[in-house]
Amino acid sequence: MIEIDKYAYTNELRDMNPNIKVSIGAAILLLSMLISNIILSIGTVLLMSVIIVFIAKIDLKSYIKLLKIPITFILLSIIVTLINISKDPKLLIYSVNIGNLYIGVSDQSINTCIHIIGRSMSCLTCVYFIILTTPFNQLIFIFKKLHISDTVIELSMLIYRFIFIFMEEVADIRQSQELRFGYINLKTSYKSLGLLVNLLYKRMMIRYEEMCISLDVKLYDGTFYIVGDE
Amino acid sequence: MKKFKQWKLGLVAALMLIVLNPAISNAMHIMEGYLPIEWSIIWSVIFIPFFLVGLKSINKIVKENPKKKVLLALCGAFVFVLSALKIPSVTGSCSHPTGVGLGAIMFGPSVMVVLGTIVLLFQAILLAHGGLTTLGANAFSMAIVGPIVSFLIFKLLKKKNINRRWTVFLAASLGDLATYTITALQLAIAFPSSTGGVAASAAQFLGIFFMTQIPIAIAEGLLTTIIYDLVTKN
Amino acid sequence: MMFKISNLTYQYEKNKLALNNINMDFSKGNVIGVIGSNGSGKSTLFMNLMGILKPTSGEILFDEKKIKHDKKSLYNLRKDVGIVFQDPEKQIFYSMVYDDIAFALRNIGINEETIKERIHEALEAVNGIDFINRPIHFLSYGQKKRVAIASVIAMKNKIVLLDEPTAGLDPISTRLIIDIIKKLSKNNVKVIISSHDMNLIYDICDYTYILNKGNIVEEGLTEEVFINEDKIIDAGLELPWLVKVCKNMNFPIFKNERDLYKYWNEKIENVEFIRKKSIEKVT
Amino acid sequence: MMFKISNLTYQYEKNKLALNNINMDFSKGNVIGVIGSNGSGKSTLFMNLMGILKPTSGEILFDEKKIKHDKKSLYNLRKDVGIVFQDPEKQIFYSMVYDDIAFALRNIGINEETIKERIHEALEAVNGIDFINRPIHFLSYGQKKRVAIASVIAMKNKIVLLDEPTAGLDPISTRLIIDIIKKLSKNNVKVIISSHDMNLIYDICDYTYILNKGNIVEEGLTEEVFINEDKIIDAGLELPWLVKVCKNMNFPIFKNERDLYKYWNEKIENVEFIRKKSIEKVT
Repeated sequence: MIEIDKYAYTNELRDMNPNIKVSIGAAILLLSMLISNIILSIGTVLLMSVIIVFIAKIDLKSYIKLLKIPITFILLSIIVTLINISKDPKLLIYSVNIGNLYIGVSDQSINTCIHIIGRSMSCLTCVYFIILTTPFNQLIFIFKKLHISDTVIELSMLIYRFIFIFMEEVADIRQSQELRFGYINLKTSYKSLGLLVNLLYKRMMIRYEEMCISLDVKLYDGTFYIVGDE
Repeated sequence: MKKFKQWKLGLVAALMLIVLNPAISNAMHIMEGYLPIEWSIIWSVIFIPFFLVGLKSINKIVKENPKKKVLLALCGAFVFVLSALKIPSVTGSCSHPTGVGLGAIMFGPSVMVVLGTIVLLFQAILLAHGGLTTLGANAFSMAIVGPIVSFLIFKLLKKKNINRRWTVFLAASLGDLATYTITALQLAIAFPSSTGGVAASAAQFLGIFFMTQIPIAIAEGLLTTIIYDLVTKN
Repeated sequence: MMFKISNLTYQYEKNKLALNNINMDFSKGNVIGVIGSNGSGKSTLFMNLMGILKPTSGEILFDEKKIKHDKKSLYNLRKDVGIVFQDPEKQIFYSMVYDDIAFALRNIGINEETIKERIHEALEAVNGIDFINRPIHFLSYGQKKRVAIASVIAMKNKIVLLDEPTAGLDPISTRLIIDIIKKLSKNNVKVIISSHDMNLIYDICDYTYILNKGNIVEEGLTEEVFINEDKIIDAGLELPWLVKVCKNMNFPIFKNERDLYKYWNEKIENVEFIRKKSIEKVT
Repeated sequence: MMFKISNLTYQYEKNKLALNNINMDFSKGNVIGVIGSNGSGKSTLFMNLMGILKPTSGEILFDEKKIKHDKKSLYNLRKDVGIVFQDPEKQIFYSMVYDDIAFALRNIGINEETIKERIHEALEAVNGIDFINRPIHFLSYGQKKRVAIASVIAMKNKIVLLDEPTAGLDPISTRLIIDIIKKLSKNNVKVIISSHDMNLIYDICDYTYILNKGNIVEEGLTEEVFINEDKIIDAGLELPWLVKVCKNMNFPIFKNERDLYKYWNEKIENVEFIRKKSIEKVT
């Protein structure tokens, strides 16, 4: 359902000690943040990709597909930084003018963009390495070691479980709306989405009541224990 | 020749808007690694006190009734799923609602700080939306400023007895715009224009953002109004 | 107006065929059964028929034309083919029965007067005219299921797909659903049922397909499909009790409970007759 | 260690009795069935047994003491009595099977080592040891149901209530659940099943109560309870197919399919024998 989650449980590194995986990923992530060097960035991207594809054995095609969205995203959002508007064409290496304004790119803006791309890509692949090889259920123990508040950890653990229940519900409800022509134009789409969220909300409240009964029956004592094998 | 250049530029600009539109529609998140380390840290530092205040209020709720943990988590998952929905926008493209306005109105801004941050974390690790390194910056715009603006507008207009639909609409869409504005400013400060500094880059970022985000904010406002109507009806 | 499926294959991910080179022809019966255990591919098949999923290879013909997946073609397909999913809670969006049945009709712009008529007809067809002004949350699970079916009936589809129509229902509600299906069929609506309830399928389908891990392992007239017990067991299913009884008692296989009893009463008379005769002779 | 219910009445709102002056004694069998259509009061009964609802009048004795609703009494009650609700999604809180089964055990402060053992035992009992490290959202509905049952087994309750344990399951999963129930009973756990699946109840319960609109209209050993067909039909239920066949063919009522076939084979030999005899005589 959620692709990254599926790979996290099925990749070849899933049983490796999560502390090691996350430490490696985090260390290199930090390094790419600290040192802005294009060669280092390219090296990181290659290293991480090789680990992800050849050691964790995540299908190359799927990996590229996962990268595609953020890459187009970076390229598009970088345009704003790349393009400068100035009254003085000398500041720009290439420009066109409209009225008394010049629009173009400068040395510095190109330089900044290259750095952004390098850093983003190396950070992205480091994080991909962590999230594609480490299931959330292992990450939670790391949060615990980082001494994140218990409430936050418990909530995250529960939210993670409920996300999958809700995703399925939304997909089912949306599908039956679609089959009953709920999305044939803008007006019906808004109406349908409103109904969908409303239904989801109502079901959520009923679910809460029923879960409270389950909690009672399971002798809930106020804590959702998170116990890892130390 | 000059004329040709101008014409070409116009074409490029138009094309850019068309291409950019759907991508920027999701641009309330700052990408993984996009911000330099100093800005990642600064925004995290700004974000933490707000988070602690939110955490305190959540801890109070949970202490009174520990079962509320389940309710809070259900709300968190609800907001996550809401933000993964695609809404068609007036311009023909699709966008994802932030769910920030609705969440703030329904659950209050202090709860939303914590839930919103956890949701951003899940977006980063399950969907690769946003990022871990930019979590502080994103949380500041989406889990703090957005909800607070929405909530304040909602309270204010409610007190002034403004028509409820308008109240909800304005709270949601202005909350959205506040989020985008903060994101634009965060980017502008981190990447000042080489020719005109922060002011110029801010103008550029805000320009593009408002062009693309106003229809989306309207869309979110409309949707939130419809949902709020339905939810409060019974 | 019907489906014909040739060499349909559907694959969710690499190396995992959800449907494997399937051929079906829904002109072979009026009420068609598709049986299989969970994960056998029943739902994937229905999704392909509704144009929600796009075949990986092979094709589905509707009305002798290949299903296309553009907006307009799907619109036309779905005006003729309706589906009722297993869980009614996820397909009833409004809090009032009337509004919910009207949903699809209003979306395609039918006028309110016609809608009113259609809703009355549909609710009568599911024996639920007294729900019309009731809020949904006062209805039982079985009643909600009937509302979900009513909203498909109101569309006047030519084909109706029912996914596990009786799962989780108590005996009364099950009987009501069976009545509805029979009524639909009488009104020349083709009904296609996916289920793992063997007794239901045996009772109301005239032609049945058996799915096992994405393959059709058996098809035929319903009374003939259950002859090969091994295939049924292998597919994770079981024989309908009627077939089981007939088989184990060495009777001919009856399609209908009443036929069994009739046969038995005749036979018993015979035996009694023979016994009497034999006693007569002995004495 | 058992429940005894005397004159239990429960009322959700005025003029609407969900349970009307009910008497039950769960010492009368090891696997006890409570059958009734939707809305007959089965769930309300279970909620009263678990102390979630408080009787409007009458009392429930557990272990010869009246159930009290203070925190400590309920804690003790629920340590001995477990319940599995129909929908597994509503009783699973953790996304890992291991942690979810451990949940209740950790709540009562059992040490991790014992927990590990118990979880292994429980998962083996439900034939699900291979789920142990799988996230819940990768499991099928039937598998989730088994996880829910495992978490009750791990508690080593003396009494287990199962609400519609097989609703919506395919034949394989149903058989697995039946095996689990039989195993539980063999281990001296008292199992109380609420269901509208007559065949299930007939197969595994030794004592059965029939609920109709909050009243117990019949009770007795399972093979005797189904003799009065009118009462069954009146309660919105139906006869188990085995009873139906035996009745309509004028056989003695068998509890078990195999007994029917055995009886039949003997009878047929007899008849054949008679027929042969008669033919001999005639010629």
